[in-house]
Amino acid sequence: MPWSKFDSTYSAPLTGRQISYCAALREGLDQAMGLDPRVFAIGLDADDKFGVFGSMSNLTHPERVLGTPISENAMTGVALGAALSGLRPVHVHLRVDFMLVAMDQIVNYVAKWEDMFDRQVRVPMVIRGIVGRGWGCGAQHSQTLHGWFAQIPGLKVVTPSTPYDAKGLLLASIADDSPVVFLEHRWLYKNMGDVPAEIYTLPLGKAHRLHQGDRLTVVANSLAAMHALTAIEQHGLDVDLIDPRTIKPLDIDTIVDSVRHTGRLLVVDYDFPFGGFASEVVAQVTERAFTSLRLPPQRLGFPDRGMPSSGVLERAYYQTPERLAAVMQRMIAGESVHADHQALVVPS
Amino acid sequence: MPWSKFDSTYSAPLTGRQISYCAALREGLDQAMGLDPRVFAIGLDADDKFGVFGSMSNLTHPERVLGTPISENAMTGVALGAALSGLRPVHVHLRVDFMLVAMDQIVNYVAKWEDMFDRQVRVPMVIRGIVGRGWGCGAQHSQTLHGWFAQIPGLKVVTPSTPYDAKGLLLASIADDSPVVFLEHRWLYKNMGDVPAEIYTLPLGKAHRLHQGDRLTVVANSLAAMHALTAIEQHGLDVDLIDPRTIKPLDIDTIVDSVRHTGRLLVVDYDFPFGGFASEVVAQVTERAFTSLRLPPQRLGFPDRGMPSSGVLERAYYQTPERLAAVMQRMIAGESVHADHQALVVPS
Amino acid sequence: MPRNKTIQRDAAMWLLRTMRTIRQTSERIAALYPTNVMETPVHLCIGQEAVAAGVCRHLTDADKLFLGHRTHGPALAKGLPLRSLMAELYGRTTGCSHGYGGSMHLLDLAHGLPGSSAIVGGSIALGVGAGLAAKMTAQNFLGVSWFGDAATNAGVFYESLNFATLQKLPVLFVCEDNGYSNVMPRAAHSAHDIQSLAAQFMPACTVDGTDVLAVYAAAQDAVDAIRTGGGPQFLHCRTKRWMKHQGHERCDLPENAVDVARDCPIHKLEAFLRDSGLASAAELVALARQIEGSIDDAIRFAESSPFPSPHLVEV
Amino acid sequence: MPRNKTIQRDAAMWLLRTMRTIRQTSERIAALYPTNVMETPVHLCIGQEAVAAGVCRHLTDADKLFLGHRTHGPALAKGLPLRSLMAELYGRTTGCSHGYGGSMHLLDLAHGLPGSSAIVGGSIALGVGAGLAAKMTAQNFLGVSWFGDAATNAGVFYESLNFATLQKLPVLFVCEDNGYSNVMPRAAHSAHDIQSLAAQFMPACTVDGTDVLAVYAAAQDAVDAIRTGGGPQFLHCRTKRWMKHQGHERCDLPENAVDVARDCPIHKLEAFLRDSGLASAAELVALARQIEGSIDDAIRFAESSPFPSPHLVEV
Ligand SMILES: Cc1ncc(C[n+]2csc(CCOP(=O)(O)OP(=O)(O)O)c2C)c(N)n1
Ligand SMILES: Cc1ncc(C[n+]2csc(CCOP(=O)(O)OP(=O)(O)O)c2C)c(N)n1
Ligand SMILES: [Mg+2]
Ligand SMILES: [Mg+2]
Repeated sequence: MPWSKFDSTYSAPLTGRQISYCAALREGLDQAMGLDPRVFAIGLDADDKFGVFGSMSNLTHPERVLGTPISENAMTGVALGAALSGLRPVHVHLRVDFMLVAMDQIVNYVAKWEDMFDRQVRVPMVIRGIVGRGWGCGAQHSQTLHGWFAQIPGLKVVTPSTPYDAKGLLLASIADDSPVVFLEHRWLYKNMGDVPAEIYTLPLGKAHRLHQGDRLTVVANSLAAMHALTAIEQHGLDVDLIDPRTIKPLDIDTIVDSVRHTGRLLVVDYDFPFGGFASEVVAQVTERAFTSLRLPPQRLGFPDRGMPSSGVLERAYYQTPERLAAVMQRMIAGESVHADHQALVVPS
Repeated sequence: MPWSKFDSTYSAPLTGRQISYCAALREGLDQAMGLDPRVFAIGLDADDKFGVFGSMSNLTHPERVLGTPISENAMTGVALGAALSGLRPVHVHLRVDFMLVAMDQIVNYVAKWEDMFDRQVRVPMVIRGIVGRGWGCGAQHSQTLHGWFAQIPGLKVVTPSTPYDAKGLLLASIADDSPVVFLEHRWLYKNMGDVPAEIYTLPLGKAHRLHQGDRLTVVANSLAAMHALTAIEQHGLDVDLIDPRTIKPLDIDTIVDSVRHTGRLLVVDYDFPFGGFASEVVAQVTERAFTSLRLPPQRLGFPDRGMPSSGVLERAYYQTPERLAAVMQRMIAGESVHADHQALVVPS
Repeated sequence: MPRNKTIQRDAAMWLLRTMRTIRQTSERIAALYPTNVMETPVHLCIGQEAVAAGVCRHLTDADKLFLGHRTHGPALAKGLPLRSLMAELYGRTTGCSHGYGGSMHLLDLAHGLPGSSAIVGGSIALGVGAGLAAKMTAQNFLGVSWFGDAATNAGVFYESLNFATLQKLPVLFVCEDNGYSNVMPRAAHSAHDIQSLAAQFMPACTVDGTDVLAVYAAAQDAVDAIRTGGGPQFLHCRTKRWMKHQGHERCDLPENAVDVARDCPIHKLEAFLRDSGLASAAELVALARQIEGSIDDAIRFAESSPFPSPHLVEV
Repeated sequence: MPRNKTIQRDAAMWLLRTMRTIRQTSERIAALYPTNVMETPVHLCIGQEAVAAGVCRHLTDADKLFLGHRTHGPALAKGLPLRSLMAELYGRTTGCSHGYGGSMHLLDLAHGLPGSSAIVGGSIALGVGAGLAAKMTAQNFLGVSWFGDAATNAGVFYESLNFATLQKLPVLFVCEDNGYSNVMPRAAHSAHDIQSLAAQFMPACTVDGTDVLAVYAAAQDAVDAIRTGGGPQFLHCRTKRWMKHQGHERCDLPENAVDVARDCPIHKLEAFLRDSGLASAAELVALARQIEGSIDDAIRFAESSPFPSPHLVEV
């Protein structure tokens, strides 16, 4: 197997080579396809000149890139059938929202297949979905849903925040023998970062500390992680910022260790709030580190309604680094803020 | 509007009239159709001689009961289009799992429609789904998913546990002007209970205390509520048992008040554990009643994998009143049990 | 098309006014779009106006039209006021969706527009649901499902045709076939012939969607058949998209190049009106100018309208 | 059907043995089912054996067959050992899915059964995916999608046909049309004619699915055409379900009453074998008895196999 030589405990050394998150995704996919002839990409507009916002432009093996009709449900089944026949599909969706058309396949089929046959057969497939936000995208083109996918047993959920993670986690997801839902945020695509040219994989289920601090643990993934980092750096906050990188499996140990140290937890989760990823983190931390908690843990995310379209409404709907900083500061000051999701929609 | 005279704060007096959960559902639907000519029922096998396990047998208005092909996605859109054209559809699914075929409609359409148009238009529709369990139903015929649906803004989620609630909540759901996902557990269908013959509605978002106690708050819905009640009664446990009845809107105030009194919380949630309803309850309670908690709150539910088929595996997979009682007893004894979901699969 | 010749002047002028309104509004949007005053993705209908006008002429306010993402043309033809559209694109509270919808989510209950959707395919089923409501309540309105060629790839399309036929519902299916899904040509996305496939379920006809009189005539037949209880009908209109899939730029696919004499529905109708003596050249110029005035008015209205103030509706 | 007459004896005997195995196994399951030894819903294939046998005779172990909920017949015909099936129904660890699947979820990788699904329709796409894998890796196996008449109502059915044709994939679609979705007759669930609709996408033929030699011949043509690179083919087999949709009871729908001479594929093949002198009556009796022995053996095997011990696979 071509993948076994990539030890996920190995950290590829940083070389100062700066490329974008988008280029890192492209490079990861391209290298996976070069390494393993079983890897192919499929998806609506996957093969057109826009190359999925550039993340699939000019791949070395265009013969293994298939465009599809607007048939997301069947196409997911096609990918699954191909995975069960020896290939390793990467199915890409321009918007996470389009994956909803394919939920029968994703939840009833892809997620269940290994369990139903006691893992005699494996399902090595990756479902990429791109998260949209802003410019009036509206309620049907801006969903995140990482917590929602994670609720379904049988799906791993990966949400890279940096170019380095984007490449290493994409390669690891393709290398994985089980289904992975891989969610990329469109607003991260232009971000630059240090990305080794070589092939490397990052472990699925291992968090990454983006900032070290003592007074507050902040857990945040994807775009929220970058916003939290901006907030911390701009305001010089004494925060331990942990990016779980994979929502599932979740590296709860790293989070719990941090909370044991800081005594305070804030989860920033750019997703619908009810029973989401943030709720799970709070529940698990409370179960495991109850006596270490000095303040009630808090969650910040979207309001509990669909995304509005008008720019003024969007700007009220979404969190920003400034809003995150304000909540962090109050928590560090020991205030038992009740970070009411709803209240944040009315700008004060 | 025919519904306005049914005040949801009114409790229909109990008359000792015993009917089954299934008969209560049937009666509620039948009375709704009699009361309001806009109400109609639609669904695969809705009109056949089995009458959806009896819950739709011999309705007074068969001309408003439509069978459909295996086209759950379009049929949900048909129901939505009808709701937008002045009707009040009740769309029924023999298994919750079949609703997955319709997730594009349920999540992108039904749940979003009111929000996208700033509520200028309302979507009065009910989606009934029946939860299966046992007899080798397996991974594709046994899903619950109440926490999953509740994560989507725009959907109310209702899960009655008693015949009285089944009728009152179904009538309230049909009376509601917004979409309601109404989940019935097949194992409750035969349960008998006191159900008034008159029409009555119960408020959506109001919990019900099934047992009064001082040492532990247990939150449980649907079948789990009945199992918890059995556990409490059989073992004479000093437990405050709260059935939220509606997962969303969630009557968190009643739960928090109870926890303030008992200092201990167990959520029994017959659903996938990651980011589910139980996690949300734990997160909200921890945020609001942190200082009242004397033990870390705990969750009990399904293991994080698809349902197996063989009877011996099923019996290990699912919680039982006996297992619930054991955990309650330990929590009452002040033990900080870590109710590990996974561990429960291996019968001890 | 003998029926072309018999069209009444007021009907013909309605068609022209409607098409010109769509065209000129779209051109104005395209001109303004780069200035970022409209924070919303726009899918313009330039070139496709004949479908909207020719079909909607036969619809009443009671008929319920469900649209996808390419909304402006059919919405205007169905009666959506220009001011409501423009204010929605400007994200204002006076917009038809109060600024919550944007270009892809237009609502106008007074004119039989119960909403539109940005997820391709699904709204086809909603029109069927409207037809079901008409049948169940014995009312005389139609459900109308409006979609593009690529929406015929989505499973919900077939499910909808099947159910409409099984229940013999008063539903008009309108496929606005511009031959593309974004930059993907029809041959790459559809192995089937759209008309012939639809005909497996119901009467289906293909019409030149750049010829408004042809669309008008075919739609008349279809709508009449439905209103007289004949069950669903399918209208497949072959047309051309002059713009890129989204945004303000012209389409740059060489295979899709525009030949105005052949492709422009407005050019063709104006020629017919002049040639048949139904309208003078001066009249046509005046009409165009008048429409330009309404667009100016709509933009002023939008610009001077307040933005919505963020609030959360309690659930 | 002139080709019927030319069938080789060993092929004909294989067909008979396969059909008898399915029939006798199903009858045994029906007899045992009320004793609750099998805790799993069963969808029996009695009456439909000719489709399984006639098609699978032309498939190799490399061909990948994807099934829905009515699995036993085609799975046995494809090579699933009787012991593995029976042990799975008994929920034992020696079952083909180790007791995790039950009747609706059968797996046998060695014989080209990569799984089956209880959600109607979806598995049709999986067969297309197998065809795609064959094409992309230039291997010579087929993907086979196997489904009932009512699965043609699910959108995924059309999406799958469209994609298989667009990509010219080596896929055989087998519609086992027993005329019912549970108790709902075909006319109530399908406005379309299945064969004619499928023919919009690919060569499609309808065959008498109670005549195994007819199925055998038609499947031969279809499989040959696919193996020689002709792209997907559709086989529509009209057959009859003798049992209730689920469980051990006979179907009680009067419109679906069985006439053995007309409907029984085994009866008809045995008559042909005897009449044509390919097999003697005594031979046929011996075969039935031999199969009964294998079923006894499979049941003993299942009964004496251990139950799985509950454990959680770490994710
Ligand atoms: C389910 C789904 N998949 C993909 C998309 C992205 N998308 C938006 S419009 C479009 C093309 C639609 O083509 P067609 O239906 O022919 O309409 P046209 O744009 O040509 O009017 C696509 C692929 C979507 N909105 N929904
Ligand atoms: C998506 C979905 N909807 C409904 C069902 C329930 N169901 C199981 S089998 C069946 C009938 C299927 O009929 P057909 O496809 O003709 O196959 P047959 O049972 O006749 O072999 C139905 C409705 C299901 N399993 N999946
Ligand atoms: Mg198009
Ligand atoms: Mg059938």
